Amino acid sequence: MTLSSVASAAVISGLPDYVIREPRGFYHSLNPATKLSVAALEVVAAFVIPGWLGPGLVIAVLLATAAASRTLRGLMVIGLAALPLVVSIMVVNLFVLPGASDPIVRIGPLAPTWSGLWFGLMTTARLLAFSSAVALAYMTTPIDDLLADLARRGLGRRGMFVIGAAVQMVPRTIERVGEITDAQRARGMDTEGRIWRRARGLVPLAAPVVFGALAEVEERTMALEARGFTAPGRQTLLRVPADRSIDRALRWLALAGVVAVAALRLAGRMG
Amino acid sequence: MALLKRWVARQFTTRVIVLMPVAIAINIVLGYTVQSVLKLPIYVDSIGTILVGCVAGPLPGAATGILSNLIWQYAPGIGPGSQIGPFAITAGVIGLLAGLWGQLGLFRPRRGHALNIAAAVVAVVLIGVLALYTYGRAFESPDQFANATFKDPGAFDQSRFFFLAIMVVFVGLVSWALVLRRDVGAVFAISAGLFTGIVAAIISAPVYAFFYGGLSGSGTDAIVAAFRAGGDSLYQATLKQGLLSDPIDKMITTFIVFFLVGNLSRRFVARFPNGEKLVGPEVQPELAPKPEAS
Amino acid sequence: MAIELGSVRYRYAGSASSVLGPIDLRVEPGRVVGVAGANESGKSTLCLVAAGLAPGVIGGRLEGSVRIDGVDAATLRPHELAQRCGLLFQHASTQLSHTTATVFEEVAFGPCNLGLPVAEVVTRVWWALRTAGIEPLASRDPARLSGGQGQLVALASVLALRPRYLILDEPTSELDPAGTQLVAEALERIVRETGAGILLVEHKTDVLARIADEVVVLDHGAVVLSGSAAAVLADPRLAELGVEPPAGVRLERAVRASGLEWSAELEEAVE
Amino acid sequence: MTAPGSTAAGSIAPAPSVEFEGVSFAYPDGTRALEEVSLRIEPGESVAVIGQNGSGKSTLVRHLNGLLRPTAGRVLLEGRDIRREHVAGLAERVGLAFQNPDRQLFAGRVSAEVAFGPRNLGIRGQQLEERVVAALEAVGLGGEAASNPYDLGYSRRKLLALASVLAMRTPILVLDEPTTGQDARGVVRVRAVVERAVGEGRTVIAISHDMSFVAECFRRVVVMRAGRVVVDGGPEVVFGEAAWPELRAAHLEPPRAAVAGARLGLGSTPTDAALVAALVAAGRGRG
Repeated sequence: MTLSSVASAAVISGLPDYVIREPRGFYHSLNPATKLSVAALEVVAAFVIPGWLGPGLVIAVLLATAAASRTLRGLMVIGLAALPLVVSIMVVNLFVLPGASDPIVRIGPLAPTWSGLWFGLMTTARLLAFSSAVALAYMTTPIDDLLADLARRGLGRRGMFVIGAAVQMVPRTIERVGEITDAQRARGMDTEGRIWRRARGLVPLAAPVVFGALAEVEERTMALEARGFTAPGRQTLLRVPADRSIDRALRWLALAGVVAVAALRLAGRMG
Repeated sequence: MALLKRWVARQFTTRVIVLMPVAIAINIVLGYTVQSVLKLPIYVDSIGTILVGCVAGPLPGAATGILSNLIWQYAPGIGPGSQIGPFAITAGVIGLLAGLWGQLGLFRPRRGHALNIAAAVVAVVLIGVLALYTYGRAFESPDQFANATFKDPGAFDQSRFFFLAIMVVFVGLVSWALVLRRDVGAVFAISAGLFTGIVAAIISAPVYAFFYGGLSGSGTDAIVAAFRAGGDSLYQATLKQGLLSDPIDKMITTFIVFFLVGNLSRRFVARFPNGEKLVGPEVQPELAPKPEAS
Repeated sequence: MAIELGSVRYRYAGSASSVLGPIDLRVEPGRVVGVAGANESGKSTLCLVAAGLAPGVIGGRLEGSVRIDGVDAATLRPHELAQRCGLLFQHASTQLSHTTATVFEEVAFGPCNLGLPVAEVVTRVWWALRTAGIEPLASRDPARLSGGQGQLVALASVLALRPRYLILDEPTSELDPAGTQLVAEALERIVRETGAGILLVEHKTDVLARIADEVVVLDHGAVVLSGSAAAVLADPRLAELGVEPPAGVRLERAVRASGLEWSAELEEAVE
Repeated sequence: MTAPGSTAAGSIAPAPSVEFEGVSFAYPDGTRALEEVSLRIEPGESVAVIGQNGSGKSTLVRHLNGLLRPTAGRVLLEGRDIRREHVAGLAERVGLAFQNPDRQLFAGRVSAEVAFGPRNLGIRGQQLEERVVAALEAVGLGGEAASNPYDLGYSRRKLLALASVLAMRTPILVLDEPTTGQDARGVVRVRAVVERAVGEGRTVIAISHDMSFVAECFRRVVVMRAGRVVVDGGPEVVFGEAAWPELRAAHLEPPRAAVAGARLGLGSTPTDAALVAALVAAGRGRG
């Protein structure tokens, strides 16, 4: 199969549209490896460029990309998920930053410091840049596109299976754990009492998850064998994400960016 | 080279490949559920990793740990997924260690023969000395923690205090396991957990310090804050906190895995690469695999 | 041309005694051989042995011979076996790969494993979906199907490897009446249209009465009854062997037991 | 109320009445599973709930012990709204055996598994032991007390899960698909468990797809479709010809005996025994 374009492959093979799942929009249609390279550059830049320039620049770029690819809302959700950590970072650093001695105000024994505030904000900015960069790649790249692309770049079918199945297994496991919780509560497992009573629920909750999964592993192993999983040679890929010249250009740019940032840092010119 | 290839291939059978995604999902889901349903202050987000390590070997264990964190970071379904990725290194080492423990037969049920008891005592002494050394090194700065929390400085040597806290949990778990199962093997498993926890703390601390200013967004941050108030550096405060919570968490996790593996049907365990090391030679013939039901 | 089991005995790894055997059995193309028996009478083991997965994949020791179209099953590797002899279990959820987003890709998983060209994969998938009667489901998410639909997807996934024989281990036991009906219809169609030979383990003797040509009954791993479906299912020893006779047979027996005559009128009413 | 064959540990509290008052339920994702279900079950009744998968049967019974709480309407036990009661407390009165045993078995020994429920209810010592033994005997697993649950086949694991709920001796017993995956012997066991529980004055509510089990073991049958109760009555009503259009709409088939009885013009004969009795009464079928 040619790698030039997804559309031409579809014409040749007669795959239905819902299998091709042509990505919509420019950022979505970039090759998964390209998006990961860009994310890597963003993470490195956020952490390696000192001062506000690094995280500030990266967050600006991320927001612009998210707005263009209509993923701002998703990014907000990710940001909210980090809220407990952000609060903790702000509070702890504000009040107890080792070596800080520039209090903003004194309230009894509490003395929030300016350097604590800046350090907290900086850590928060880097943290948000990091999780948003990864989240953006995730939101614009379906996991099977990523796997198909990795497969083309050498990931074997075992690796593909482990990652692909793990992602789908998470919601199934949540469902399963819910059923187990129901069954044990119906048998009187205490989820509301004192800590040591609740601690007694640990094994009744964890064990059926593991045992049930292992009992299934037998049948799933044989079902995989019965579907030719261990056949020799490489497996056929139904769909391969496009890898255009712009992708290659962007990846080279990202690599150059990482090298440049690291080199500048090492040379100490930005410090 | 061919030997190495065989060693790798032996660990990644189809059965292990099928188990790995399940274990990854268990890592991601179970820890979160324990916190939300039972409201217990522990993570237990490495049950799957340690399980794979001990039934399949070090490489699948490491792979399960690393992939768990990367997948959780990439596709954060529940819990603190969007910050977990950098700890893939720790998770990988935990899996690797679990694989070693499995291959050494530490998760095997053992009866109280004199030899087993002697070996258990040696294991406890070894792990105790190791822990004492680590805590001594990590806490070698003056007693600032005591300054921050206890009015009387010098009343506590904090390294001893923390060492003691860990050992209390250790002894508690071991005796609970011995009462519950009358099985000397638990001593080995929980010792392995303590070792794993110490290693995990040492590896995680710089990651925490670099990425998140030493904080995790959970209740343990209060401990970090207390150390910092005592004058510790970012890294040192994080390490000390880790040395308190990680060993406890990993001891509980290995305890659970030990209990699970002991309760597993021999038939399932025996078909995994590490099977015979877990079932052990002490199994009576009637415990040998029974026919599969229709 | 057939699956032939010649005085087969099998025992699981680590087990001291045989759970199966001696068994002589023949499944010819175009015929449906039903297998009934109490739980733990060796039916599932028989499936694994006939499909060549025991001892190939799960270990254990086999005596006697298992030949598929004259080839000794022990000499075939799992993916070669899969193309001669498809295997289906009772839970649809354990048989799906959980790595795919659509039913189409799920059914394509097997052919892709074999490394077939995309065009060939597409042809096989459509053929398998049509044969299983689930073309309309092709674009659906395999994780969100009813039990009966899921089982048919699993069936299509096995068919896509173009096996000449199918071995089905209680394919309807987890299904409601509507789901059971769907699977039974699909099996009838498969035999009619593809001339496949089927070995069908089934608790629901009503299903066996409907589609099986012959039936064998196992007890403690050995064949204790065999013959035409009608004769075996009407055998008075069935109940004591742990097999519930079909509804019609039970009714006939109840009528006779009360001293009434089983008239043609009654028989017609029960049909 | 002490049932025949029960021991000192075996007295079971009198069953409370059960009442659903206009209960509606929607899952968080918006799926509407119950639509204004009203149902009253008297103490000691045996009720089968039938319907296609997804018709709301499992959702309905999960309201009995508070695992699910109605989005509208009330569930009452003995006239008291259970809204404020904890699941762990309701477990004393309502025992619920789930369909899939692998979602609950956790212990290394069969006996420990069965002891889990009653232990949570505060039963200890001799009493606990007696309950475990009696429950295992009831499902025919008396000889397996020391086995590993996962060394039993699926059907026996299912019987074990049933035993683990029986040992709690709840006045109300709810069974979700108890005969699925059972062979003829297993079905006989399950029937015996149901009949005995009814004999002890317990309320038994079962979800099932097995129509002959439903027709022969239960005195009342509730048919559900799309979250509503569409037919409710004795087996002769529910499986009678007049109700067939409703059954078919719910993708259910009446038992063979009912079909034969209707064809022969014998009225409603949901069980083999009923058909035979009708034949005798009509003087038909004799040579």
